[in-house]
Amino acid sequence: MLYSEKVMDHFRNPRNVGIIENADGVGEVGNAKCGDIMKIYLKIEEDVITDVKFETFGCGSAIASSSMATEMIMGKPVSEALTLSNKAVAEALDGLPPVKMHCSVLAEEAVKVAVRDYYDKNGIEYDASLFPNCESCDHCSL
Amino acid sequence: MLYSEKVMDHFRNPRNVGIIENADGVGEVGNAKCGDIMKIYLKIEEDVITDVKFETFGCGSAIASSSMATEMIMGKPVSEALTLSNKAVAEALDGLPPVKMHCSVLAEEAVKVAVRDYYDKNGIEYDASLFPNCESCDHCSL
Amino acid sequence: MKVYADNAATTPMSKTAINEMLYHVENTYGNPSSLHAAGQQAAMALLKARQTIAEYLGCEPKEIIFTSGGSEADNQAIISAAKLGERKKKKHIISTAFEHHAVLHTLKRLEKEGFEVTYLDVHENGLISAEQVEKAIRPDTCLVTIMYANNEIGTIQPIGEIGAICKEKKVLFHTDAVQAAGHLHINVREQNIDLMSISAHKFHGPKGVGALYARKGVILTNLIEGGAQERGKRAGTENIPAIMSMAAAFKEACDNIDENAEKVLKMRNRLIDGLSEIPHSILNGDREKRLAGNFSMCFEGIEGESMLLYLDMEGVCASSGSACTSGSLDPSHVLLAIGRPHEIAHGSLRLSLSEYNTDEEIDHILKAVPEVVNRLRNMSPVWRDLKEGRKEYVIQ
Amino acid sequence: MKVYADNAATTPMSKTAINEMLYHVENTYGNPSSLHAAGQQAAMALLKARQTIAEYLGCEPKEIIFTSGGSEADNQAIISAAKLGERKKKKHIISTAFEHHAVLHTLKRLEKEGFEVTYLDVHENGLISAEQVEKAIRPDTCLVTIMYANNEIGTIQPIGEIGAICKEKKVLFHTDAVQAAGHLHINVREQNIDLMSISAHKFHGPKGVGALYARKGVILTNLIEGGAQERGKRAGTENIPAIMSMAAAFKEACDNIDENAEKVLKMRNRLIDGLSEIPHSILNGDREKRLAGNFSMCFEGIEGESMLLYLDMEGVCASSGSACTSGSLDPSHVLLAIGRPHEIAHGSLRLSLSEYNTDEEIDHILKAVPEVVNRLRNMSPVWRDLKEGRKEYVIQ
Ligand SMILES: Cc1ncc(COP(=O)(O)O)c(C=O)c1O
Ligand SMILES: Cc1ncc(COP(=O)(O)O)c(C=O)c1O
Repeated sequence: MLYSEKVMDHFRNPRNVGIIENADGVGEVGNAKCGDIMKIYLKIEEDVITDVKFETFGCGSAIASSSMATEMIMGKPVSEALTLSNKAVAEALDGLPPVKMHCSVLAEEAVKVAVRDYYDKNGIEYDASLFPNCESCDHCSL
Repeated sequence: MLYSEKVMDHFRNPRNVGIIENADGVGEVGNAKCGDIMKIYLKIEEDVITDVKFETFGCGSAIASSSMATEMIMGKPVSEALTLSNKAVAEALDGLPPVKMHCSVLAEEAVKVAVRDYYDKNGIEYDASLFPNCESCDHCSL
Repeated sequence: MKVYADNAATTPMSKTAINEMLYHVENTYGNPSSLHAAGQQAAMALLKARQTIAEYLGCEPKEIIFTSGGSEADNQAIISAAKLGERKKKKHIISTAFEHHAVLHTLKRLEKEGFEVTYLDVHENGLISAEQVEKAIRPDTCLVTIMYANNEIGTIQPIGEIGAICKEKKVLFHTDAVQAAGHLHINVREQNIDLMSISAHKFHGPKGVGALYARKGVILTNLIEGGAQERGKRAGTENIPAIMSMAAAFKEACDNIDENAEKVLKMRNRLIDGLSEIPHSILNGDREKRLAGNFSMCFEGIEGESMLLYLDMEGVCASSGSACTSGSLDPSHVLLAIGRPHEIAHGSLRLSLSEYNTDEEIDHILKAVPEVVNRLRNMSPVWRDLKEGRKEYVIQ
Repeated sequence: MKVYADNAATTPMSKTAINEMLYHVENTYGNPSSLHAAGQQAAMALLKARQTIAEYLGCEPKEIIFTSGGSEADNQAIISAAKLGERKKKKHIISTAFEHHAVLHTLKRLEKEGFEVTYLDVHENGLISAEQVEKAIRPDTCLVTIMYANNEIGTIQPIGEIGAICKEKKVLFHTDAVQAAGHLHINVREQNIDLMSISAHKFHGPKGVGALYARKGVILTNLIEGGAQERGKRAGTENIPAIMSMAAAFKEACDNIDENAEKVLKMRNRLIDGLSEIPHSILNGDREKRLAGNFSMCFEGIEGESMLLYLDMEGVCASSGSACTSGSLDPSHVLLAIGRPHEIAHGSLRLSLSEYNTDEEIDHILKAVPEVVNRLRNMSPVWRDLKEGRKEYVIQ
């Protein structure tokens, strides 16, 4: 099979699909031209992620990666969510095919951008170098 | 099939195999390096071929061509035997594969060389240009 | 319910083809180059297969070379024509942007070797015209290679008209007929085709076998050197069981072209009509000038691979335009060639039917696809933006 | 009685191989590039086949590329090594004069492109030595290609020794193992083989499928461009039923190498001993260093093709060294390479057995061959000259 059972499980039954109205942080990465867009919505209370939802336009592994990422940060302090790496997402999914690894990168970045949005909205200072820079994105061959 | 039924018949049951002791004319053409040697023995009485035998070292179509050629000249005047063409032999065999056409040429030549031998032995004059010239033989790629 | 609707990728073998293969596996195992009975039996079988294929293509048996499939035939046809051209210092080739990769990648290689290739623009309806070809022909053009029917969107090119022009202009004409053979009436003489590739597994024959038709006088360059098989133009012990099976499948397919097309067309039209009701969807390529069994649509706001995987969960085997597993993340070059923007090209679905499909299966697809499209749109941020007016629909 | 003794030309498929093929024809018809269940099932099968072949060759699965047979694998291996050499300005290749035409004709083509090829002399016993290879290696040598076992006379070359030398000298080593695979224990790592060709129909597998082993790091050049199959190195929809069948046949053959060899060897030895009693006959190639099933003899004073045809009438399917039907009238290049004079080389007979042969069949051959030899000698003018002392025997 192209995908692990774990990937297929998260693809078939994605966790936390949807949106959060008036989210405390929202992050959207990727672009439709590349075939992948991920959007993460965070509800944050006292620096803890109390709810998270996602929307994804993308392939099976993009959906599974978003789903897995939301599970991994749910209930976690924001600072911990910031340490979520794409490798951790891919490992939690029992691996991704090499050409699909960028999906886990998108998931990591979507979480980070959502957290940055939360920081920005709340005037919290942060080290900008910790966050993805869209100009450095190389997911597309466009 | 590689060969026609006629070829296979003459190959399976070659006519006139053998030698004629004290033949009136003997012709041998080809060489073992090329993989084909034909030898024709003629018994000639009053310019008529009263008996003919052949020996052949060669492939299926070489054996069949010799066999057919002996049948075609048996009982014929020598002058008629001289008109035997390789095409006639091949046609009588219902055709030969293109790469095997040289076998019918050998049969024609063996008959001619045997007739020449008869002429030579009996001091009969003939037009040398009617007979094969071994130096012009191009059956071998040697 | 299981529905196989990916017949453009490959077809299951017909009973006739399986039986023929099995018969020859058990009875005709000799090597046709061998002189003994087992070998000559194989040689006779080979001859018969060649005659069958030739008869249904309208050519001479010796104009048929058996290959390992469509890709090999495409490669050999194009390389051969290029070598012939090179000798006359003609190094210009005409093709289209939406050929199969077996053609495109061979052309790319020739470009590296100094050939110049004109890729004709494909009209939005998935067609190119004979006039386009005519205009593009130059004094140094050695080959026109244009596919008979496109594998992704199913549109059929005006092969006869192109053939006539090539003949007039004395340019070799190759057509990749892998999707057309067994599905359309082909006559290489009447259509003035010089070189043509076909592949058995697209018409219920076995995989790993195909044929290259090369008009008498068109000297082929070997891709595979060795024994003197196939007039010395393609080495390798002949795969008699597969070749016989291909011939049987081809005969069966050609004998039933009209009947099969009628049946398949009805099903396909039901599908196109039904799925066109999904809002913001569009058919790719001309509605009429297409293979009976093959069509592709784009659905705005969703991505193809996830669509396929959800459809697979519903038992529907379909394909998208994109070569997801091939290591490329780019959308289908075919859909880009007919002018679909990237984001739309990503959301494509190809359904390709055969006469083995049933009306019940069509019902099932008609139920499954809208559900899957909805499900994906409901989790798509792109769709939300469209729906809530933050973005303009590309497909109206 | 019918006796098939031409297993070096091709073998009948084993029951295991037929069943495996049939199973996958019916059940695994998907295209491995397709994402749906039918495709992924095919992809998994492909992976399994690759693992099986790799396991029995002692390499990694990804070092195996499936091809359409031995000829294609030979061509691709040699072309690839040549292209790699060319980039480093190394354009010298070492081979032997008695390779299969798939190798020889590819080398001829490279010679036209400016490569220089040293054809090592083959000793009368049908062997070349590792020392010969070592001496021939030059600083600009890019490839040594030497067959594992010869197809006409069955002699086995010292592949491990040659591999060790090539490794030491850092020269790529390809071996055409088409006759060896499934019949001899091969371990590409231990034997330091960089490239190796195998073909399924020589070990009771199907025709039209083979494999090229290419050690990791040896970059292959495509013969067939197109889709991204086989790591992008060999385009064309994968022939899953044939590939699975090849893997099953290979496993079966390799699991039974010793047992089969023992059985076949006994029969072959009876044949060699029996036929050696025919006066003025000679075995071609070393008596010991040979494949269990394969041997060839020359009989003075007669020609091979007629021998085969008469044997065929007795129900014996055998072959000669010469490529009679290939359009060439020259005797076998292999027999010439081991020093047989032309007239002797014409009179060759190859008998190649498999474990399917029986003792009764051997009895039959032992009866038929002397009869046929006698019959032909009795109508041979050459034999008469020898017998009557007008010519000297070449074979004592
Ligand atoms: C030594 C050798 N190499 C290569 C080949 C070619 O294999 P294939 O016929 O599978 O292309 C053969 C047999 O035909 C062979 O015996
Ligand atoms: C249009 C077209 N050309 C060529 C090919 C290649 O054929 P094969 O897979 O038999 O090599 C295909 C299918 O894969 C095709 O659809």
